[in-house]
Amino acid sequence: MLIVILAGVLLAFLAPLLYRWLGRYVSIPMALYPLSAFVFLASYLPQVLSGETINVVYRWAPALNINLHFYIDGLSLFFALLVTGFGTLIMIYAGGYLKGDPLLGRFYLYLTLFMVAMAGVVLSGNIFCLFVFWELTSLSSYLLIGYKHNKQESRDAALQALMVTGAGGMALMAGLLLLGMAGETYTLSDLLHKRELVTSHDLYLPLLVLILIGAFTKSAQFPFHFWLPNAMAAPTPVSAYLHSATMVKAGIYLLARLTPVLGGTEVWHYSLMTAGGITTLLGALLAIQHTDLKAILAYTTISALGILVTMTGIGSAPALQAMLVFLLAHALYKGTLFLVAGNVDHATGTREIGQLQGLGKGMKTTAVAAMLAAMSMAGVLPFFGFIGKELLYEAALGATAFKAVLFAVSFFSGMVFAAVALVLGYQLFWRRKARPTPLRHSLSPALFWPPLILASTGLVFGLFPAPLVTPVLRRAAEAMLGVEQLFELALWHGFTLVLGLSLLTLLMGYVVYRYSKRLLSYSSRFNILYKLGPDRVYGLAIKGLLLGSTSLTRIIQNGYLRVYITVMIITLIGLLVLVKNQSQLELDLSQSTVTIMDVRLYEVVLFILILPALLFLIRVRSRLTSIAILGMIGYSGALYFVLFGAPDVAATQLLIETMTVVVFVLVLHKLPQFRFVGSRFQRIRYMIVSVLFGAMMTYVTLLVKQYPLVSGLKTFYGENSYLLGHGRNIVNVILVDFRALDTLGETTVLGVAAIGIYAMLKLRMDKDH
Amino acid sequence: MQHLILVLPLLIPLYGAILCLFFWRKLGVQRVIGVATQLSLCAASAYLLSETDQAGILTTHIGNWEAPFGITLVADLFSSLMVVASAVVGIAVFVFSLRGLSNARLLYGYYPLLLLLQMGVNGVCLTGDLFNLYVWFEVLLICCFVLIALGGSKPQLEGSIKYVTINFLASSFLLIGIGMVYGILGSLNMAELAVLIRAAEDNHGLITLASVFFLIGLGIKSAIFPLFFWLPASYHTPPIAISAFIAGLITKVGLYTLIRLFTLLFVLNQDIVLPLLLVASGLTMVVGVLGAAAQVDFRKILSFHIVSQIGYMLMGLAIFTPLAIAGSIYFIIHNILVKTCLFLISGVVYRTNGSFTLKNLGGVYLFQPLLAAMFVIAAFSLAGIPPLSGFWGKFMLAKAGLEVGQFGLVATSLSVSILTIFSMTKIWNEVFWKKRPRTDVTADAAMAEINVADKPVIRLLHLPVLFLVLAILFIGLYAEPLVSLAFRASEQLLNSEIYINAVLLK
Amino acid sequence: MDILLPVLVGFLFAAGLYLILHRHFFKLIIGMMLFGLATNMFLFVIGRLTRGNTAIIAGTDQVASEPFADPVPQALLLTAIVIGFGVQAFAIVLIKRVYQVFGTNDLDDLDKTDRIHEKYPDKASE
Amino acid sequence: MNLFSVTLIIAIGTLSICLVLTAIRFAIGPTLPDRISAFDLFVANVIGIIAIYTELTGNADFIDVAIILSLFGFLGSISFAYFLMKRIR
Amino acid sequence: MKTFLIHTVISFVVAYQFFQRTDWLSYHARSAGGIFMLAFAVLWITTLLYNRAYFRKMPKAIFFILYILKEIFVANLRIAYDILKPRYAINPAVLAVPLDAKDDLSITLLACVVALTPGSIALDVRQDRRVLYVHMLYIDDDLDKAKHQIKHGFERRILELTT
Amino acid sequence: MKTLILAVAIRIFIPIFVFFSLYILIRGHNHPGGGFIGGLICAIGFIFHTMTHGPKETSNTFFTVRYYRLTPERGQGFLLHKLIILYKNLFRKEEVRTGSEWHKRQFRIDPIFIIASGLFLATTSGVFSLLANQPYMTGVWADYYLPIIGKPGTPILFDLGVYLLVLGVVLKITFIMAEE
Amino acid sequence: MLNNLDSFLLKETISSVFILVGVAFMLIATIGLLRFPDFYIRMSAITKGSTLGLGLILAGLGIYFDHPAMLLKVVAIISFTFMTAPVAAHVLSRTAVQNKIPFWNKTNLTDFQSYLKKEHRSEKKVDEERAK
Ligand code: NA
Ligand code: NA
Repeated sequence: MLIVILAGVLLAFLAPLLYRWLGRYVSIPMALYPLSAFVFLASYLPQVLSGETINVVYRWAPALNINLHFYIDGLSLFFALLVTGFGTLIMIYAGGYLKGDPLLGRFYLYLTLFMVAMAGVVLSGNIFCLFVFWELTSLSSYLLIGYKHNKQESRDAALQALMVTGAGGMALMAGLLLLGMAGETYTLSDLLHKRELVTSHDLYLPLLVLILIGAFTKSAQFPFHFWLPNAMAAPTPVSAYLHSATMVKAGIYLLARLTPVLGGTEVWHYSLMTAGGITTLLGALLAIQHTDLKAILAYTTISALGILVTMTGIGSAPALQAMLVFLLAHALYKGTLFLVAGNVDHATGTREIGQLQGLGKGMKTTAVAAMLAAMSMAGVLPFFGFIGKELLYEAALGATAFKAVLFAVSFFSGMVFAAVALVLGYQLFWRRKARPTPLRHSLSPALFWPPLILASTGLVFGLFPAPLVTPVLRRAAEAMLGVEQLFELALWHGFTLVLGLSLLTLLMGYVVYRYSKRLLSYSSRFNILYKLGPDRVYGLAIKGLLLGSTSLTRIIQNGYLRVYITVMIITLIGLLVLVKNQSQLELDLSQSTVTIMDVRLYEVVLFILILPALLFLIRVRSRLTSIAILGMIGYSGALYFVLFGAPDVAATQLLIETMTVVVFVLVLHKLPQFRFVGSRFQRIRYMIVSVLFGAMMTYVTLLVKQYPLVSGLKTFYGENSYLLGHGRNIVNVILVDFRALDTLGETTVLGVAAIGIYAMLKLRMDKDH
Repeated sequence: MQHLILVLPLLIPLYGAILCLFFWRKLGVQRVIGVATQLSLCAASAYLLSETDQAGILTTHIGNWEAPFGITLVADLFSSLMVVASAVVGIAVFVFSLRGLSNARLLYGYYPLLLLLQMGVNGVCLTGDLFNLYVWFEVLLICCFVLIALGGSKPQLEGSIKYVTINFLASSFLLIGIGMVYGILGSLNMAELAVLIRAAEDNHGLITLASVFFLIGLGIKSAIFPLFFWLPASYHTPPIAISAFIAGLITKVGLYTLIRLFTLLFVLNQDIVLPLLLVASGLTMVVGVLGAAAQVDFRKILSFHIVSQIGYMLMGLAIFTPLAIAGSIYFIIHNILVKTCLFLISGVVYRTNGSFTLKNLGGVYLFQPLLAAMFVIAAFSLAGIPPLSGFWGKFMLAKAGLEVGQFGLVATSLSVSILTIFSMTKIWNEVFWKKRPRTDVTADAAMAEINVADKPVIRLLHLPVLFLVLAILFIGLYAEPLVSLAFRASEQLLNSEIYINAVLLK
Repeated sequence: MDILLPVLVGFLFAAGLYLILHRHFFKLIIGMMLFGLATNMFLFVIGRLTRGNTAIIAGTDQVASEPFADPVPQALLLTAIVIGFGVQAFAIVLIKRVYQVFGTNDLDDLDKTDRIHEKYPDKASE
Repeated sequence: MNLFSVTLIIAIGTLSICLVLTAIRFAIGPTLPDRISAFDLFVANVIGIIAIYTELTGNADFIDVAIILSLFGFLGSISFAYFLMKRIR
Repeated sequence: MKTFLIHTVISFVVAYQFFQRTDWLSYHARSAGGIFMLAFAVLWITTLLYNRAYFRKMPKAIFFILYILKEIFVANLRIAYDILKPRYAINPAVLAVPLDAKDDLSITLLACVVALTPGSIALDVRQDRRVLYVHMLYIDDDLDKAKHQIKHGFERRILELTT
Repeated sequence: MKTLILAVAIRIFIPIFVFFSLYILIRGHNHPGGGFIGGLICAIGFIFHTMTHGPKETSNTFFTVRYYRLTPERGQGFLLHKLIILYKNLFRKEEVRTGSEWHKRQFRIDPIFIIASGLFLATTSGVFSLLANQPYMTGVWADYYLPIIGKPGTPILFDLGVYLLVLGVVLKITFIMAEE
Repeated sequence: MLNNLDSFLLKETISSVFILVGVAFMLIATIGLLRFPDFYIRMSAITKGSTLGLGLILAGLGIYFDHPAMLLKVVAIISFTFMTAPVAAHVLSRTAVQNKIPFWNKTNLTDFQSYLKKEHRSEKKVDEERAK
């Protein structure tokens, strides 16, 4: 199993090279891969159909319980076959569609990567393995939508899709993490038995919400649906494959997959039914307002996805069966129709239905495929779509709650589908018009065979549902429901209420089609609604993000060093005060008043020498004077070092102070006199901060000195400096022996400083000054 | 043997630097020395890691002075990992700078500075002594100062003024903290301090007070909100090889130290410190990523992202569970590689397109497909798209956060990763996908330009990027080794007894 | 003395910080030096002080006899002083160069690298 | 505390007052050379203080600081002079 | 000069070795100084055999130093008196002292000595090295007399030493 | 700042400073002093010289090795050639100065080399113990005392390294800054 | 024993006398620094006072310790100060002259006029050359 996945990845990355070597024949190996994967997966059919599930586990990151776990049961196999089978056709089609495109190699790279990812999603037996592939589908979808990378709208659409599905992905990740915590495992097959544990867990609600967000974004459910129509900026094969047949159904798959774990609760039912219902209606409504072929298809896809979610939400056996059947039917006809749209676009250069007419003569095969698919879409006997629609209606009518609403929603969408089917299957190709739209070129077989095959599959499945589809679907439904399913699919159920309703749907669909122009003119009144729609919200959010982040950054990163430092110091002071208060550190001043008497005159004099010097240093304008004052302060400090028993330190301090003077004197002679910059207000502000900081430091020092210090180091060094270190000057022995590594570092610092000064003064890369 | 392997990560770069100084004016010789040094450093650090992995914590008492009295070098898994990361990044940057930097800069000590910087990093990671830590910090810092200013162009100078001033203050705070610790407990050896602190009865408060200075000092060095301002002001200013090395490695060293000290030493009063860290990590992520979203310069976006990513690493420390710390460790290693890689990519883009400004760039997707591929991998790895390396760190951190009920922080971190994707795709859009704005030069002509000018050079510049991308792919696609290493490292960190015993009972 | 030097340290810190916050280059560097001095004094004071006793083993003794000054803060201080010198010397030169190149002495004029739309030409580095 | 150490303490006190006086000259200037000469005297005073302190504590090691200062004080004043000369050029 | 340095070093080594043999620390400075002087004196006498000039100059140098010390002390007292007086009675002037000394060392020595004695300071040497400008505090309107004092008091002795 | 008096004074001071710095260096182990202070003191003399005469002059006077080179003869071994040059330069300088086939050469000791040597010495002083499987920087001591210095050992060598490095650093800084 | 004690007392006494005298000189020099009217007068008067004062203090120190090492150090400091002080004073005053630090109005500058003029002229020349 892993080999299949890895081979796919490898082939994906080889695609650009293959394209360079093979030219237009690159589609052959690229199509062979999904085909062989399909065959490989199909070889599991007997086992799966006999009710087995297959677990293949490869250790990946066992430390995190994330493994490459492939789990094959009816549901996953159903989806996997869909993905690979459809993939084969798309690969062929893409070779024709993008013939001569210099980036075809990369296109295949992304598409194959996507296919592998998608197969991974549906085959994963570990929820994080699933998540990994899930995110990969988002990524490859991003690259595919932005395939026409020179166009602004392509890039924007790609980004939008990535943002929405990526955000959903993050939600999903959080949700899956919570699910893992609630169910105490990441392994799907284990989770499937932990429904009680999970649904009764405190985290159930948040995890459900998060997972639903993940699924809804991927499957373009309201209010996250807006990315999908925009994603039509991708080349048509992509739209057909990702955005109608497979990727958008990953969300549905996830919901279906987790139905046994999460489903069955009221929240589950209602949230899915609500979101699905709204999406269905919205998609249908929007579909009839558009005139772009792909837009129409996209919105009907959204509507269909809504139906699927609704059915999953109902959760009853018939509903889930209907969901599966409709999913397959939808994939078949919608994929075909997208390809047809692609062909039309390819041949005529436009996708506006207003400009397209009488194409049937020029592109007969395409027209046939379109007609077949449209009939399936409309739910005409004997197509597979018919079975799907019947089951949908049955499920809606069989629902325990909101029966009427559910049915109305399905009915409405069915009506719109029928109308759209009329447009696509009839209007474009066969409606007589004086001047058919001119074709720029004829289509290659790679372009018309795949839709034809797909569409005829819809017909074949409709005619023979029992042997071809039922066994797999049964197992798939079983995976969701947990009990063995024994339903049979049949084309003909007799004259039932549902059949009547189907016919009514067709009729109403025709009405809608007939008056579509008038409906379109009404629709402009709804334009105000779009301004409030999620697409608009997204746009505003991005704009707001940019604006907000820009102004925030301007405020925070304002370029003024003094502000930066002030913030840091205030943070420090704040933390110190916080810690002081929290841990009740109090300064015991009674001790200090005793020690205040223990001060020598010269120490005090030195002290009162430094204070005015500091003041003077702040006030003085001459540079040399400030250097000298600094020197004097430094010397006084050194004197303190002498007075408290540190001759080495004092000597070093004196030398360093003098060397600093030398450096100053050597370097700074060209600088100008300085003036006071900054307002009085600024200065007062900084003075307050500084004084606070100084006071804090004094306080801290006194606080520390309040406690006795027992230093083991002092004793050890005192005892061993001469005996082991062979030196009487303990400080020096520490420097060159006990802690020589410090000194090594210190000398390195000096050396680097010298190099730095050298480079600083000598090397001037800016030639403009 | 452990005496040798513990000092090798310090001595190899030091000797390399000394030799380079002896051949001050001979670039060719310096290059040879540099390559030899980098290779042997790689080997030595890899050996160190494997030894630490097998034999547990290694120690050597420099000067043969028993543990609390001299300076002890200690290598546990975390520090060895850091050393390895620094060596890997070092070799990549080194190869890049063979041709990615003008000779003028190379002639003014670039190679020795780079080596000494590595030595400083290794010193910080390996030392078991608080003051010695400060010294190594200063070594690496002064190298950074010089490297950032090397060349003295206007932006460099402006950046370094801020960098130098603020980091000087940070070092001072660090030093103050160290002084306080000595003033309270009378020792500098970290293991002994750990013992003393755990035994301290009456001055918990004081030690926490001291830890505030460490928090601020190291917080500045690792660019935590609200102490990060120096980073976006300076990191993008030097030549890209330098940016890449510093940006990739140095802030993480600050974070390494933060993690080390706050797991080993300042474990008291965590009810005060950890909430602070939590808030800081969240804000760091958000502010950093928003800053990145606002930028219009390749390098500046990357610079702000450093800040944002620091938030993630801090998050692990703030959550303070084994998983969280392991997540931080993994994240640190991942980020070192990815960040360096991205900076180097920006360098290659600059080299071939002559700009860092997004507005002026475009079309790289068409004529540098390999670079584009490498960027996608690195960028989405940064954004944490699975199965690339960033995901694992994010996953561990998010999981750890959820386990302790830090839902807000996890939500923040996940939202931030969306924004990370946003700004990474911004680069991708503008630099790679968008049409080249200079309409007078077509992509082909640009390619031709490159071909004539310096194709081998460009190839050489691709090499380190490719190397890093492979490393990123390795730790992403085959995450188990690093993840389990991170786990073991975090166990070592959280069970301080192991460390203490390794140092004191020898 | 237990109160005198801590107060002095506080004053040094305050003055150093104030000068650093001042916008003038020269004040900045002076401030950094004062701040460094303050840090060093802090380090010195925080180890306990003894009057008149060095950390040198006197005469013919083999071991140091109490009272002797704690050598550890002294050794640390020495290292810190030298390191500080290295850093500060570099900072001085840096500031000189900045002045030469920019022709200003107001730090507020150096706010360009932080800007989103930086004013510097895009070609200054490689 | 015998008479001798009292004498020394008086001496050291006097010298520290001298420090303050030189600092006053330093503050009033008025010219830079004035300040430098004050600095010079300041250094001499510091050396004196160290010398007397050495005697006061009886610890000979302190005098080394004075030796070093006597060398470096010179460097200080020469540097200032160097600065002034550079300035007029 | 060379000889002097060599002798100093030798004497130092002798003194050092002497105390190294016994115990360097328990002896008084007087004895150390004594040994040093003794060694120096012995060496000085031996120069009679090979370097008469040195032999001759040595006492002069010592007297010169003593002379300077005396001058310094006396002048210091005078200035001290002046400083403590409520109104100081100084009458400063800048002298251009013509130089007989030609070589750098002599001029430097002269300038230093002038500077060492309170109340006077050497401001500069003219470019042609013929004139030393000296600032003096106590001049009684007669510049030449002061110049003569310098020339006779210091310059003569220095020239005796250096030539 | 070229004044006659200062120039002469400095000529006298430089050897004093150098000797004094060595004194400070070697007694540093037992008394205040040591490599760092010693190195700085050694450097002051040269700083003065630089201030009065300029860095070029200082470098020429104190940090330039002048030697004579001989064009190699055919068939002469490399090593032999170098040895001859070394020998003649060390012991037969007069002979060389008059010889026509000898060319005057000079080699400037860049302070960077002093820095590098200092760093090298300091680093290497600790390596010996490493070879004996002891920790880095373990002191290796002789078992006799030398006058003034005391017991010689590798830490003293370390201090010498520090001394050289500090000297080099200060010289480098001073030279460059004074050139400005 | 008694002899020993005596010599100790003697040393202390001599030493303190030296030191007091030295300190007195220093104090006077400092007062002079504050009182005297111009830079050159202060320079002429003061630097030396401090040198002598310092010398005396150090001599007192040497006597008190009465130890060869200390003697060496004291001699070293005294010779350093006596060598460096005049040089420093000279350099400083020369700099002051060249920086046109004014003389006290009562100073007799007849001998110095030519020098000052020359300095002035040479500077003017330099300025002119620069202007060209
Ligand atoms: Na610093
Ligand atoms: Na510092």
